[in-house]
Amino acid sequence: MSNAATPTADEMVAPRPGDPPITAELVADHGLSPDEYERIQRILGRDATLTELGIFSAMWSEHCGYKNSRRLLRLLPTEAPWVIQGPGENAGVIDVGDGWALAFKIESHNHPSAVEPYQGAATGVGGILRDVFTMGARPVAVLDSLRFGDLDSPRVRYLFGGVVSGVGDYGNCVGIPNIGGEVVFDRGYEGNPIVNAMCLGLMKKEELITASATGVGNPLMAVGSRTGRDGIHGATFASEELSEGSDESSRPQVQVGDPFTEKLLLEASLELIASGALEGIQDMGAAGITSSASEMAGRAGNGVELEMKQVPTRERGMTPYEILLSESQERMLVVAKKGREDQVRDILTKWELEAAEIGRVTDDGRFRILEDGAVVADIPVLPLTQGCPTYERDGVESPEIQALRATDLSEHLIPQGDLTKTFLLLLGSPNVASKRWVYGQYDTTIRTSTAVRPGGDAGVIRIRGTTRAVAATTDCNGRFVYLEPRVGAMIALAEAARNLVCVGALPTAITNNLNFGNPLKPHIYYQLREAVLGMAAACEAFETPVTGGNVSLYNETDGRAIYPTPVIGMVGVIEDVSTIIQHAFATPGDDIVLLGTNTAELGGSEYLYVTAGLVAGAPPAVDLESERALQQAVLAMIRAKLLRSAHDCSEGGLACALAESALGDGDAPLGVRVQLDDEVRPVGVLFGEAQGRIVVSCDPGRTDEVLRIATRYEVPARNIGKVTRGDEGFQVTVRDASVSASVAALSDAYFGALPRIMDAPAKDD
Amino acid sequence: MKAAVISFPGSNGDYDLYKAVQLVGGTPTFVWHRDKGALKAYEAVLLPGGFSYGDYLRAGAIASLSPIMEEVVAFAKAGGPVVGICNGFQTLCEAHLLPGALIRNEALRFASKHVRVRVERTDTAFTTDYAKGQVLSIPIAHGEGNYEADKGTLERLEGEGRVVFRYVDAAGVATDAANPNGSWHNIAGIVNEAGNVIGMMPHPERAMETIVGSADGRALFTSLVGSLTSSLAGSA
Amino acid sequence: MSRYHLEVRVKPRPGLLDPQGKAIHGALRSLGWPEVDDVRVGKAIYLYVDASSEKDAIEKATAMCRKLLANPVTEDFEVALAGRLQGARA
Amino acid sequence: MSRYHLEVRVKPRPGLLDPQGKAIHGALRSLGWPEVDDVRVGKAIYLYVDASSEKDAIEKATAMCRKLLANPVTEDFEVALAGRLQGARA
Ligand SMILES: Nc1ncnc2c1ncn2[C@@H]1O[C@H](COP(=O)(O)OP(=O)(O)O)[C@@H](O)[C@H]1O
Ligand SMILES: [Mg+2]
Repeated sequence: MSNAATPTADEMVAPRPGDPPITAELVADHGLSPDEYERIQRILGRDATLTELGIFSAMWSEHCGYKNSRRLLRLLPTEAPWVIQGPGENAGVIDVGDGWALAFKIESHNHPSAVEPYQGAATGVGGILRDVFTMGARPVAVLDSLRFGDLDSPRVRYLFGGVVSGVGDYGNCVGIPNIGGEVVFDRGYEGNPIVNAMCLGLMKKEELITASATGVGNPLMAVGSRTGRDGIHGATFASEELSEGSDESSRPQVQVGDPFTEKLLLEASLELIASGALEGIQDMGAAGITSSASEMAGRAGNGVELEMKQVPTRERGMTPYEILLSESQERMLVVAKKGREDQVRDILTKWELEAAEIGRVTDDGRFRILEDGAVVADIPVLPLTQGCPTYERDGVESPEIQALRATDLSEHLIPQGDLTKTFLLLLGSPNVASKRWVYGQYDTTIRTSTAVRPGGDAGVIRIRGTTRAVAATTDCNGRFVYLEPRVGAMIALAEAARNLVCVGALPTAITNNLNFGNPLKPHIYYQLREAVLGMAAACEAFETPVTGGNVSLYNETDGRAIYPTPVIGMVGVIEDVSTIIQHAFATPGDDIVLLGTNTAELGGSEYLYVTAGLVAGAPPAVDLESERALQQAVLAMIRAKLLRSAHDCSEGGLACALAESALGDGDAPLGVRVQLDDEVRPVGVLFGEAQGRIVVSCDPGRTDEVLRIATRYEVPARNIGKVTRGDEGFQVTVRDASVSASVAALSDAYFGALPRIMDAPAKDD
Repeated sequence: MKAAVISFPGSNGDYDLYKAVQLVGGTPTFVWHRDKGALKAYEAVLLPGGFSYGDYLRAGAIASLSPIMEEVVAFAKAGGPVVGICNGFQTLCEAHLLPGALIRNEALRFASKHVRVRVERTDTAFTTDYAKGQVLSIPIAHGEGNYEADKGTLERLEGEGRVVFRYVDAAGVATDAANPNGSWHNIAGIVNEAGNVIGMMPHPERAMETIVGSADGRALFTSLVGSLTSSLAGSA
Repeated sequence: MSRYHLEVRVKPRPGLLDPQGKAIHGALRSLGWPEVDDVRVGKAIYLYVDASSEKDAIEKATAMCRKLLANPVTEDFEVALAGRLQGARA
Repeated sequence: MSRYHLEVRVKPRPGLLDPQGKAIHGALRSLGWPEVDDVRVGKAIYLYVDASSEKDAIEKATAMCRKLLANPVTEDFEVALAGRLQGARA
């Protein structure tokens, strides 16, 4: 390169024969700016070789290096007495009591899923499972948070169907129950689906192990599948915008998942960790051997030396560049204790897996790569793993979105035609309708610990041998975040927390996945910063620190970004499993109590999208303090065993929440008779998405006590009606307006919607 | 009851089966598929659900050729009780201990939910603690549970009353709508001619406690314990 | 010994339900190919085997089919040396 | 119009992992066939199509592959008139 700093003579590292010269184009192709390359030259004191350029480009990609997000992420609260492991490891870990710890993390596979939905989603699940079991925890549950365009496009149906079977087949085969997630359809995700997978793992506190390469001289072993040419440059690829034709050029980047090998790796890893023969273990995820080896060295303050010829490959003639950057799935890097290599090998052999010694821990703090003894890369570890330049950019809100937020929606409060028809339309809209078509493809009962299966507010896994359980949910309404990022992010947390308290869990901590567009654009950077600020404020208010997460930027097609979507994965703790309740009404004759206040807010609502095709207005107001009070009130009621059901109001508003509680899992639906006298337009009461509302039901003899607890926490509460028998129908009246339908009609709208769309014979429309 | 729970690479229901045996007071032991001479010490052999060898090629096919299966066959031939659940059922069919085959679900999708099954017989070692015609709620979780066999085999199975469990609706009727996978005659579980080998797709081991949604599977395990005790008493 | 490239085809037995074939058939018809009469879906398994002769290779593969690759209850099989098919390719 | 019997083979693209092939390979080796070098698994799809000529039939099947039968990201395909393979049969 012409502007190269004068290379200091370093005869040790020579370009491999056939390597292209490092040109400005090559540097740009690797996603590095000229400034960043100069920084690399300064670090090396010379020009990089191609191998080294590949290594830097992977480690300094957004995915590994968090260039554009690291400074913002520092704003998030990460500490609490119950946090055992905060951000920075493969997964966060919290104390859940009785000697148990919960490891959990969320991760995105958006770009791979856009190219090949089945494999993209499957390998996404595989990666997040490895992040959890490499902490020493046994994975006990998976959740999946998905976003697609509108289902009227055949391409979208193909992506949705493929992603769901990919998520299902992988988790089912490994044998981890799915306990929840979300699916959202909105034209804002056309072309850029979002596929985020979350995993929860349990361990005894003392079983925790971290990913660091300690103990100079200890051997590094590659374990599991062989390294192939698939997914090379996946890390950089995941950080670039998709453009027309990227279907073609990204073909070799597809990775195929092998859940069978994953299951063996899972068992072998837990056995290895328990054996005490390991110093550290890490998944070879994004940027493969490069990131796992250099990060483990970096955490320990050591160096590593790896011999490429020792790495088991699937194909002949792979170059160090290819081996180092391959993202072949189901591989792990372990640091064994010297002298205990045979024990490691025996365990792996029992599980019918391959292991190869590929290098060792050194004391010189360098990341050194050999090929047949010749040094092909030699880089100081810390600048590589921690020296990635980070940027703070100018964020400016887009004037269009400002205008959109200011839209006057009052005309939409006037009903368009028959209210009941509108209600059934809303209940059957893919965003509100039952996702049974999705989770019916997921094993939810394996491991016999699922106390609450998907379909309600949050999933619950009991902890055997204790009275405890952990609950989890994923939430984010991207429309709200789009319209006002800071408020939208706070709502995402508020909703997650409400979902947890509805099953009786105390919100404890979060992981998050920041799915955004191109941060180099000021209005996107604005969204990112605002969303992080909103998240930070809500985490503080709810005492739910962030223990980890994932950033997926550049989710754009032809310059159009997705809605900013900071998915919140929140976990909570239940101390006594006998207090768990669910969202379904239980007994005819029970009172229905509404906690919270109805408003006329329609901004960003599903009602607006379904009836007018609009995403506009201001998102509903959220008050963190009253949300917190609501959470505490509901938890107090549940712990006192006063409630028979609890369900929060989200997409589709109060009317849809009541219908969901009436229908339950569809097996024995009940009816509802509710009378409301709010001085708010009926459309707002029924379909508005005001925050801070939960619908509970209880034995009429307990209603006073329920209302008293609400008063104690200063939560507005009132008895709004009764649960009835199924054959008495569903009727909700707001002053003189009402929706009323048979339970069969409700059930058909709610459960029939997705099957009607997805099981219809393929049509070429 | 000393029960061997066989683990193949890729089994994932072995743990649940182990816990189920413990819950009814039995003594389970995991037996790895490569262990030799391992089954002599046991009174019952249980083949778990899961994806042995990833279910690559055909569900249960590679597992049916594992070293342990010769011993399972011998154990069954000698009259010992053998239970195959889900992948275990598929493996027993591949090993020809049970007739027929389990092919792709008719809808081509993995099916996970609680289904209802009717108990057709209570005179097997696995069903004495049920009532005839009793309708159970038990989870299924499989992609290949569609029971198929040639016409002659199917007629024989029905003729000899070897269908033990059948998918039914809430009223106990075997309707098409209640059939989750397209199985012939809504078959959910069958026994061999001698009555000592049972295969079933639903998971009784996942229906042992109400906290996980149902305890209707328990009686299958108590039946087995009971019949082993009485046969021991009989031979004493 | 030479290396032979063999091809095994495993096909659902006639008369047996083939849910995948049925679904593909339905999909093809609704995508605008009513002229498709029937569809059956089987497996194509490619084996690379060291053997002393073509005959030896085919005999070995046949034994593998009997033992593992095909299920006689539901499937028929054929074994052959792999060759490029006549016709169009991707 | 005549009825043509076509055969489509869909095979994982070279370089991609084929977990099925890998597992079957392992099984065959441990069943006593160490001479098996590699195994790849694809699909064999049999189509019965009304068409005006052989060429027409093959063109139609090729279009079906592009549209539905093969996934271009992960699979290659071949189309041909179905013929009995040379070699052994079940
Ligand atoms: N992708 C998915 N995977 C698993 N379960 C899902 C998925 N999508 C939705 N569900 C289930 O359906 C329930 C209802 O979904 P949603 O309407 O998003 O709930 P909420 O509004 O309470 O967050 C979820 O709580 C979850 O249990
Ligand atoms: Mg909810």
